[in-house]
Amino acid sequence: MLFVQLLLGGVQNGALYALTAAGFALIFGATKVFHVAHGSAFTLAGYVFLYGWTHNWNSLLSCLAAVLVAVAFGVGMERLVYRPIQRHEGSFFTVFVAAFGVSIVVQNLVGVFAGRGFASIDTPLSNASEVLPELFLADVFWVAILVALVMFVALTLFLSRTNAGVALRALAQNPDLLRAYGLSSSRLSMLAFALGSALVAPAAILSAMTTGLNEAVGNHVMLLSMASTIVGGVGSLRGAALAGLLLGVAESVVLVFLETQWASAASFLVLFGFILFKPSGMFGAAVAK
Amino acid sequence: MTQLANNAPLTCEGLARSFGGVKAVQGVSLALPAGAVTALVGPNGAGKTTVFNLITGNLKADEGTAQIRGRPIIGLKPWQVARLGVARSFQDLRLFTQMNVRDNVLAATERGAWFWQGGDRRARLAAAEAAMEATGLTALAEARAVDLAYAERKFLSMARILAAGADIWLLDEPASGLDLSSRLRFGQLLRDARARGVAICLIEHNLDVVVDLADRIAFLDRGLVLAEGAPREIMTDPKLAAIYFGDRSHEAAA
Amino acid sequence: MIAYFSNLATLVAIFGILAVTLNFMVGFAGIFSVAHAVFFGLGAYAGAQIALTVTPNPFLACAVAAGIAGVLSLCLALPALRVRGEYFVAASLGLQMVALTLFSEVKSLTGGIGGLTNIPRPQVFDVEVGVLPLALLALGVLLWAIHAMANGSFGRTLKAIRDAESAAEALGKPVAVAKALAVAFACAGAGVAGALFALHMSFVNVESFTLDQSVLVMAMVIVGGTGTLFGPLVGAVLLLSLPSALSFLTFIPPTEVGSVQQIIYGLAMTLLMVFRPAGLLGDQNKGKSHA
Amino acid sequence: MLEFSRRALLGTALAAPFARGAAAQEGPYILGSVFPQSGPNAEYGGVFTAGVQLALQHIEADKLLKRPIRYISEDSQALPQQGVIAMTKLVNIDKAHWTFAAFTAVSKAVAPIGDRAKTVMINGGAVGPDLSGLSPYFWNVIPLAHLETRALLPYLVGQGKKRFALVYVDDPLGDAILKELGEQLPKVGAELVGSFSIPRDAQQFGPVAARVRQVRPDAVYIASFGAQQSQIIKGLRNNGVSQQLCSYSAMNLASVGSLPEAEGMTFTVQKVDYAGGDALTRRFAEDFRRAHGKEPTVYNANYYNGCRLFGLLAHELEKTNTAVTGDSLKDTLHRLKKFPLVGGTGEFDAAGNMMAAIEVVQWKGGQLVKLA
Repeated sequence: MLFVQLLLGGVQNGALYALTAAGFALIFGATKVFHVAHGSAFTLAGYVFLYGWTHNWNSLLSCLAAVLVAVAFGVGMERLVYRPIQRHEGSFFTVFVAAFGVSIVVQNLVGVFAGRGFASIDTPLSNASEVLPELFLADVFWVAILVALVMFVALTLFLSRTNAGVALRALAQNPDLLRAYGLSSSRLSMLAFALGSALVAPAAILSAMTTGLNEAVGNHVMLLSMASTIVGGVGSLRGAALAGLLLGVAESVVLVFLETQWASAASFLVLFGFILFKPSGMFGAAVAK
Repeated sequence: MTQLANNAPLTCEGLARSFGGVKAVQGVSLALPAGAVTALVGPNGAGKTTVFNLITGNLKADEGTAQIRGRPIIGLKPWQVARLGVARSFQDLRLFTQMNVRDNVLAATERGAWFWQGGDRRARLAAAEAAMEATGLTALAEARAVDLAYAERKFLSMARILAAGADIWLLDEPASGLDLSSRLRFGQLLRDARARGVAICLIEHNLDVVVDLADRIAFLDRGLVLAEGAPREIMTDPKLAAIYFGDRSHEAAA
Repeated sequence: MIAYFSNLATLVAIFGILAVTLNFMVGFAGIFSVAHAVFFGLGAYAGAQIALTVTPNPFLACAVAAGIAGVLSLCLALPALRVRGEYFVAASLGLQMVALTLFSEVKSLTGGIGGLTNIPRPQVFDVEVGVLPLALLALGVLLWAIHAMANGSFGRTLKAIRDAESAAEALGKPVAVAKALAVAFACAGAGVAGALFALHMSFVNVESFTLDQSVLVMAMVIVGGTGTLFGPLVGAVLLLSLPSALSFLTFIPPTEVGSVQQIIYGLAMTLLMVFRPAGLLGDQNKGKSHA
Repeated sequence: MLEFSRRALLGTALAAPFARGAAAQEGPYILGSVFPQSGPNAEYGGVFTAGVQLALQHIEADKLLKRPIRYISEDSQALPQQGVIAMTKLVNIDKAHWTFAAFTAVSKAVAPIGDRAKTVMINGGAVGPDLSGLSPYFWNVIPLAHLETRALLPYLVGQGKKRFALVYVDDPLGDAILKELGEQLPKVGAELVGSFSIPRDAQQFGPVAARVRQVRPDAVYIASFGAQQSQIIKGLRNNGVSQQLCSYSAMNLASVGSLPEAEGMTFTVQKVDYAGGDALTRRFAEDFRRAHGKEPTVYNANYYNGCRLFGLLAHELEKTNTAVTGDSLKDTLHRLKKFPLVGGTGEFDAAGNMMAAIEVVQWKGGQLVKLA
């Protein structure tokens, strides 16, 4: 039963990781920007929702505000940081450092204005009850899975049925082709950032309800999204999402055998192994070299 | 073929390689005689560059053998093949873009990966200067590779090969896009090397250059050597010309 | 006051060693490691254990630290041989996280989060020596070695590999060996810095070897300018004196000092990258024409 | 007070190389603190600082000392390395007479620095048992964890709790508590049925909760501090751990008390009677309420005491015109042994630990309720 319990707990977290990882993968795939500040969008969305909740806003309004702030942050990063850098130099590492700087700033600003330390929302959703002997599940488990499924279906429909979605996928595969067809890659990358950042908001809101937030919560999110993107195979949204789910499950199930402090090392060992032995990831076609 | 092989530092037999079911090279045999220019000719996608990559170890051959002076080289790493006396150029040049011209050329004279390089440093410097002189780059020695003009980059690529001191050259479209005077200078480089006994293999699309420089031609199509011989014979074969210029009606008829 | 500045100078020298060795990897070999703090940590633990259990001789501590960090740098060299760019950054991040867990958990060697305390002051033949001259000496030697290599064949080989790996290999350069050596050299340097750090602080624990520390060192390199000899040193001076300078600002409430420091430091990283991406000492034209 | 002192610091820092000797004697006393002012444990920094500042105001108001006091706050982020840097600055540049430390890991890291410089260090927050006897200049004005568990365990066992599970943070404090429980539980007729270590930055406690449930404990002891405590409590409660929760004095944080999940959390604190106590204690509590609009916690009191102790010792030295140094302060401490402090008379043992009465309390509806 311990195994099943840990497995289900892992699925719940994994569903949220899958969302943030898909956002990261979407941005990286479409714009080739290694969006290290992705975790900051998560932090901001979570705290905005928290603000709304504690100020008795309508919960729908709080969710909307969280999504909007995440999107605004993503688009702002694209406009104000990534694009100016790419205009004069393409080095991915310059981008990496700049984004890391932003995530440090966000973390500390949140600390100054929202208060440092643990913050969470009290809802009966996160309260587990015994559904089977020894098996505790909270309603938020179903919510998380439902939300993740709905988001993925919506995303898939968007990417396959709308012009912008199809263009976005084309951008991921061949930017030159897109230019040849006269589509604006600049507007499309903004779209990628907006969508990718919006994907973190549900995960942030659910995290605020379950594990709680602190100003440094984004780091873990960013590292896991990045690891999932690579393990899943760069360019594959499906791969990133599945890898996010798997890493979430692995983090949890590994505790059957190990102490908690080894959990995060386990996911990074998986990452390290993939890079050494299968750098193209689970679904990636291109070799990284 | 056999008597050529005696004097050929590089030979290969039945080289084959496929990519996911597509046979890029299927059973290519070649011998590059010393002191001669062999041109690899064929339409796009014939497998010419793949043959180079199989010889230099950048790609692993599915089948076949290759030897340098009798020594088997299949399975060796590119740098090991290079150390047996093979120098190659790339279609996309692959210059050391952020380094200056002199360092580009000097790098070609050095083989070591250890913290320092043994051997005669002055001789290496002299070889680099000579290579720059021969390619007309002496005046640009301090310029960064990335800042060079198109023809200058092509010659820098040649200067690296000259400076490497190899006796087998594999050149991938070294003259494409060169103007007439540059092409003359390039021709002179090749003739000088041939006179020194270098075995040269050239991938070239410009048939004028091929006729002008090549001693022998190997015609490749779809990974197979269709014909091999003196330039005149090959160039006058109407079937080959048809293939080369993309007219496949002969095949359809056959 | 003098003690304060000598403390700051020692830290600058130690982080200067970290920055110039990382710059060697980044600027010459094109290996963007965000795991430099791992090797800093390996050296620190090795040096601390030597000083605690064998002898407080700093030269032995540094030598052992360099050896251990250099040999274990293979963990970094392996992915460097397999992948480049973002993938390698991710691999080094993974290495950083795994190593951090090991540092926390192998308590018999590292003391975990509690660290190793009461590390003796360095002594050479029973005479106590300061860490500052040792650190300056090590920094000087490393700068000289990097300068010599940058203008010699090894530096040329690395730069060639950085710019066009396959072309370098086609010229007979064993790329794997060269990269592994570059990584080993840089990590051994980080190991020396670690040993000196342990001796200077008399205390080491896992908090000094986190991802944040790796990023700090990386920021020093980038702020100063990659591929320049003294740029990383300038970066080290700037980023290390920033917190000290800020602590003299009187209008910041004491409870917010730490946050304000971090905000300025993060903001500086971002703004520099946006407006002066080649770093303070770097050639701003670099990379333009091939972008 | 604080702003003034920080501005003045710049002056001394620049003047220091030129004005040594006489000026150093005439100048203000320098008190410095190494508290977390940023990071996940910053809440403690604020609490500790408030205690020190109130004591400084009282010392000034009472004109207890002839020379003024300058207080310098340094940020440790609750991290040993930052602590060492901050302490080095306090000792070497500021020439602090008296310093405050907190957190087990930070205290252990900075102790050798203060020891070398013979500077007194006061701990009123960390409870790792090995903080006792760290240095002759390292004094604890807080009962260390072994004293707390020895008060808590018999009470809980008396309530019928026999099987204990421990969730502990993976640092010296956690290790110390693990050791302490392993030794103490059998002595009171209970057993430690499972121990689960967690990294300091862990946020997910669902899996830990599942494992805790599996060992079927009667009570779960949480050994952590700061933001993480609330997360552990919430994580355990939300994932089916309904058993009694217990801990040590670190739970005495407003953010924990206000957590609905913390209802019934039982732990130990020092006994301080703010209402019925002596005049000093009442004054402390009243002025604290006036300044901060809330009840003082034991941490406020501890650091108030730590700061007041300096006032008392220095006052003693000023009477005999003795220079205030680490050694003279230490000698005075050992000579007097007993001091009037908040919560009653504080008595110090030979190792520099203040003895204090301990009581068992519980969070109930956001209020601290005394149990024993």
